[in-house]
Amino acid sequence: MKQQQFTIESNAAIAHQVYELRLSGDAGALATPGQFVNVQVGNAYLRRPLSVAKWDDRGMTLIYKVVGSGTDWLAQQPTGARLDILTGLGTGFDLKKARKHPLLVGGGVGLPPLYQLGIELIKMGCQPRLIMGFASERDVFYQKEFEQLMPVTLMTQDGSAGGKGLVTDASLQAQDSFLYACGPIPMLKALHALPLDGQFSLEERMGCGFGACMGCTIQTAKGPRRVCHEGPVFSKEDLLW
Amino acid sequence: MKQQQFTIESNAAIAHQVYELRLSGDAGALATPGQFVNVQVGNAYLRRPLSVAKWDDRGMTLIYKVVGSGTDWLAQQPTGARLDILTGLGTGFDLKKARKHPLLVGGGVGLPPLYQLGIELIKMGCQPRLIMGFASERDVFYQKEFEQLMPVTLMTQDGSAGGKGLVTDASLQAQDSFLYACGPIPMLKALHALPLDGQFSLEERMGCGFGACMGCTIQTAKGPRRVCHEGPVFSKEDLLW
Amino acid sequence: MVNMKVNLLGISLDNPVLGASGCFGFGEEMAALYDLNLLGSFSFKGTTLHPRLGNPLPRIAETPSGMLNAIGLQNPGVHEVIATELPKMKGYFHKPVMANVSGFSVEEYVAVCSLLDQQDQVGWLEVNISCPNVKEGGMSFGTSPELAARVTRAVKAVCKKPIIIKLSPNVTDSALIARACEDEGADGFSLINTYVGMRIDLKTRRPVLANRTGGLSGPAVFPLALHLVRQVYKAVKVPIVGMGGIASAQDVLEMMLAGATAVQVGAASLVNPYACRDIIRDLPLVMEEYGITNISDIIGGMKD
Amino acid sequence: MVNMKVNLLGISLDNPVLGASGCFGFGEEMAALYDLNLLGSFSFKGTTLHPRLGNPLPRIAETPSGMLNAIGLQNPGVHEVIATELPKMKGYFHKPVMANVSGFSVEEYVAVCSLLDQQDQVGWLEVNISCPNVKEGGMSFGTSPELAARVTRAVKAVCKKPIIIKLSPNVTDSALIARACEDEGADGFSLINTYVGMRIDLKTRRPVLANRTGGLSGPAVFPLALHLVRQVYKAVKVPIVGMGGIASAQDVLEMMLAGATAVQVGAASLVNPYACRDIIRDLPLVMEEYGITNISDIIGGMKD
Ligand SMILES: Cc1cc2nc3c(=O)[nH]c(=O)nc-3n(C[C@H](O)[C@H](O)[C@H](O)COP(=O)(O)OP(=O)(O)OC[C@H]3O[C@@H](n4cnc5c(N)ncnc54)[C@H](O)[C@@H]3O)c2cc1C
Ligand SMILES: Cc1cc2nc3c(=O)[nH]c(=O)nc-3n(C[C@H](O)[C@H](O)[C@H](O)COP(=O)(O)OP(=O)(O)OC[C@H]3O[C@@H](n4cnc5c(N)ncnc54)[C@H](O)[C@@H]3O)c2cc1C
Ligand SMILES: Cc1cc2nc3c(=O)[nH]c(=O)nc-3n(C[C@H](O)[C@H](O)[C@H](O)COP(=O)(O)O)c2cc1C
Ligand SMILES: Cc1cc2nc3c(=O)[nH]c(=O)nc-3n(C[C@H](O)[C@H](O)[C@H](O)COP(=O)(O)O)c2cc1C
Ligand code: FES
Ligand code: FES
Repeated sequence: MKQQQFTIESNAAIAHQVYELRLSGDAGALATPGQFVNVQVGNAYLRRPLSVAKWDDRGMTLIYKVVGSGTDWLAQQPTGARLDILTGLGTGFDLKKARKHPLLVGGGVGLPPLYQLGIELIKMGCQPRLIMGFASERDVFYQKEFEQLMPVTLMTQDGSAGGKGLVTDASLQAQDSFLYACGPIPMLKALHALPLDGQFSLEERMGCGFGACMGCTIQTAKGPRRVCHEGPVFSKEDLLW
Repeated sequence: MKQQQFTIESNAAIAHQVYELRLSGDAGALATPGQFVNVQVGNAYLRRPLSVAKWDDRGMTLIYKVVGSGTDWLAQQPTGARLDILTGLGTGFDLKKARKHPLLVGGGVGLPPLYQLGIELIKMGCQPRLIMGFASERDVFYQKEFEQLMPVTLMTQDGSAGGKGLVTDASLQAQDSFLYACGPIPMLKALHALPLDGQFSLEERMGCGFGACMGCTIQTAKGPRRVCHEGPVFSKEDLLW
Repeated sequence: MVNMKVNLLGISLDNPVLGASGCFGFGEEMAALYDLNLLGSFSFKGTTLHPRLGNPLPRIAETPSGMLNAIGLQNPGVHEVIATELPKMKGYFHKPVMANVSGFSVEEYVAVCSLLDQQDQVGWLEVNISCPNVKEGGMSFGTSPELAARVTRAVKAVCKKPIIIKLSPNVTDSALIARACEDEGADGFSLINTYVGMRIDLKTRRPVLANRTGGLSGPAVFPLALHLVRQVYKAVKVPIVGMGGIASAQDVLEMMLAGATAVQVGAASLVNPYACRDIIRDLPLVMEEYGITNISDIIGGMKD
Repeated sequence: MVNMKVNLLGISLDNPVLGASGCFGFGEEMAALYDLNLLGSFSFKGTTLHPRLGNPLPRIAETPSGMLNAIGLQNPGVHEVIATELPKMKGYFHKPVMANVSGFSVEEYVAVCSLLDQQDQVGWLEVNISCPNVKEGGMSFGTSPELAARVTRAVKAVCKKPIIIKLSPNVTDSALIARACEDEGADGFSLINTYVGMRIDLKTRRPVLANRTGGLSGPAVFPLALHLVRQVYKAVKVPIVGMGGIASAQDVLEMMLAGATAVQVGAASLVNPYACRDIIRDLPLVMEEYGITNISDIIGGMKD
């Protein structure tokens, strides 16, 4: 974990109320996909936790949806503005668990952490594929970006783009895959019920985001665990769902 | 009184910790010199009251000293930034009281309202003169600007510029003048003790700045009066000093 | 179209937004800015039997997301209010106004209330037993169930108009005090008044306020006000006027869900004189966003 | 050169800045960021006799200039703290630590305190009688002078180390409760714990917190904390650890002028994990700015 200043390179809408935020600065505190950062927003007391979609030597990319005052403020920040960010938070996906054909499933703004995950899995020689789910066509983002990495199945609830239905309505054909999932809780619970081993990335309201306040503790099979520190990624067998 | 957005045209240091802030926007709510505005600063709850040094059809000029967090924030605002300002506040100087040779006395950041006052007095055909007092040379501002309007006597407490001493140490030669004064309370009280009729502009901590909260009420010869509404300018005979 | 009307103790309000006492004077300054008849109503400056100059200056200090005030009940006295302020008010405000009353003895509360009770323009009497900024009286009435009950009983005995008791947050159990007043016939409650607080000037090492302490209000106290309104809502049957840090239409809805029938807006009106107007303008939109057709439907409607 | 040393109940602190209980865990996460031995000390997470998972989620809500927490005293229990956390702490913290103790009965306070009293690493016992986030026990001990006195007496009877009673701000008169505890031998006081508050989610019409209410802390409460520290300072003779919204070196000085011998920094450390380090770095400069050579000279030094 590190506190770091980042500079906004671009901050543009890529879907309805969804923004891609490219930041330059030292992302060196990030180690595994699925980790997150905690961003100071100008008009609020607490930081805002956001997953990292991508990082490299020059900076990182976040993707966020405007849902309240903090993300609204973020969407108004111009290129060149500086952000105070706690980076390198949490425990990401366990890449060693991936088999040859890992299955990535992401819903809405749960997708971002799967992007860097895909990059890393491919580097390791895996052949991942992705099911991405959205409410409607206007919400879809990063379809092309993901397609450049791996086969993508797109689902929308209203059928306005890709297949109609939930991600679980897509044909999974994945009995021997390892699942990596991130998205809304009902989606994760539905995936958890499938006969498929996997890891799940959770969201919770956070005080600190680095393990000091016990604001985000859930009960797991291994005992109390902090979503911000031992999580946000948890293994199937640990989740008491 | 009006709530108005102004755009920063320039915001530059003109003396030690003192900034001139030129704003473009509708200053039409201002009627008499000595009135003030109340400026929303980004990092604080209450607005900051500042006298208006100058206004015209295109905007207005404020001059402020950085003394705390609000003025510090103000000093960091770039050209082009917009400020939310309540303008046209308070009751300014009574120009009708001016005789042929009004005497203006200003100390430090008490000087700004005397600038527009000088302009108006000259328009009326008066021949004002000014005594301006500062702690030291580095604090001096607007000497040239005032000199272009009227004769100026400069005093500094340490003698590093102009005469050495307080404004009251300058030879006043002004028995038949009407006095307009703005500056620190000890200066105002010393001037109040002189055998000279005049008006005095006060400062007080304010809640609202437009007469609603009774945060700034002083006792006067006429009864309780709000510095923000019946003031900030008070006549000699009203002040119970 | 949404419906913003609420009924506060027999009087229908066009909307639930009132200016808070002490932040609207007697309305004159605000009326110079916009038509005050847009408001549900407002509560005028706390009025005592005799004129009061209030506390020495400074009376205002700033705090994170809030402010301290130590006005000390500056007001022209009830006789002057009746002789001058109320007649003037007729020129710019045509709805029932809320009369905010303070006192330093039970007798004073009785005297002021019975005079204001006879004024046609007054819709409700808001009896402030919670002013933290005056040495004797004021808040001490609001921190003891017995004293609070005694003021209520005495005032109820002489008044016909609805009596709204304004409660102090500076107590261990607001519900206890509210119940004591309800037992004596209080028709409603308003809360919260301000929390006692202090700031120190590091240069002088003195309190910023000449009165040493002042009352905290503004957004900082909003979560505390919300909790106390809920507590009192669950403890009594009479309506509540909720306040404390309200600054947006969203805040109004939160406060009403907690239990308020109407709300007052104080500090926000000092920072933005148009705060009430803006909130009333925004309310219909925000109601639609959250699927609220009649605002009165949500009073106390928080699911717990 | 300025001198930041203060003496807290017989133990010399390099500086008066402590991490607040519940915002530093047992120090491990912070120690990964910077050398914790920079601190005066810190107070570890509120410890009970048995392990506690705490309250359901969400446990955190945001407020203007502050936050609500309803952790509900999640902790591994005193036996695990002694068996695991304290030995681990030896690796990264070499000063006396403050042990924060909670309980649901007088017996539990006694049991936990007497166990922690025997630990060499523990410098002081901070007895939390003011947690607003647990149903039974907790805060109720801190809102009654009798119960507060009873806990103090019982704990004093079994402990050798200094007992610091942590007071609740959710009361009518903090000084009254402090005096009751002082009479039973309390060696010092710490205050404030959090104020009970609430937020409502307009979409679900439920409280944001699963526990419904939570404790408010952060800059929003700073002026209230300052006032209460002053009140208690004037009421008792023993030292005070001041807290509530401290976020800067200036805030530390204000709090010490009000009466605090040392301070704790809570919420600020959650938003900026380096808050304590930054404050300690800034203190000498700010002391110089205000002409303070020995920080201990200003304790309680506000002129009133
Ligand atoms: C580990 C983690 C990773 C996340 N990654 C992403 C991401 O990549 N893209 C994205 O769009 N969103 C992500 N979120 C959700 C994001 O944090 C919230 O949408 C955001 O905090 C909302 O802030 P706001 O001020 O706009 O909303 P408000 O509702 O105004 O916020 C009020 C408070 O609630 C908190 N809050 C509200 N919603 C959430 C939520 N879903 N999760 C946690 N806290 C919340 C806020 O942080 C704030 O403290 C992530 C959350 C977590 C915990
Ligand atoms: C009618 C009027 C006209 C003024 N005109 C000028 C001017 O032209 N140029 C100028 O430099 N200053 C002027 N001042 C003073 C100016 O308002 C303060 O310097 C400023 O508010 C300080 O804000 P801060 O956040 O930097 O200081 P902080 O000390 O951080 O402010 C804390 C609080 O105290 C208030 N405060 C602090 N000092 C003063 C003060 N002297 N008067 C009133 N409130 C104060 C602030 O407004 C704020 O609410 C004027 C004040 C008044 C009342
Ligand atoms: C400057 C000021 C003056 C006040 N005067 C009074 C008063 O005279 N009578 C009263 O009952 N409350 C008074 N109050 C309290 C407010 O009516 C209100 O209860 C409190 O400020 C909380 O609301 P807010 O956070 O919206 O300001 C005053 C508040 C302020 C800020
Ligand atoms: C997340 C969180 C957890 C807390 N847990 C405890 C605790 O276990 N024991 C305790 O005595 N106080 C606890 N507190 C209260 C703090 O120690 C402190 O009294 C309070 O937060 C005020 O200080 P602050 O405004 O600097 O946060 C907790 C506070 C927070 C924010
Ligand atoms: S958010 Fe503080 S421990 Fe997880
Ligand atoms: S500052 Fe509010 S009346 Fe003057």
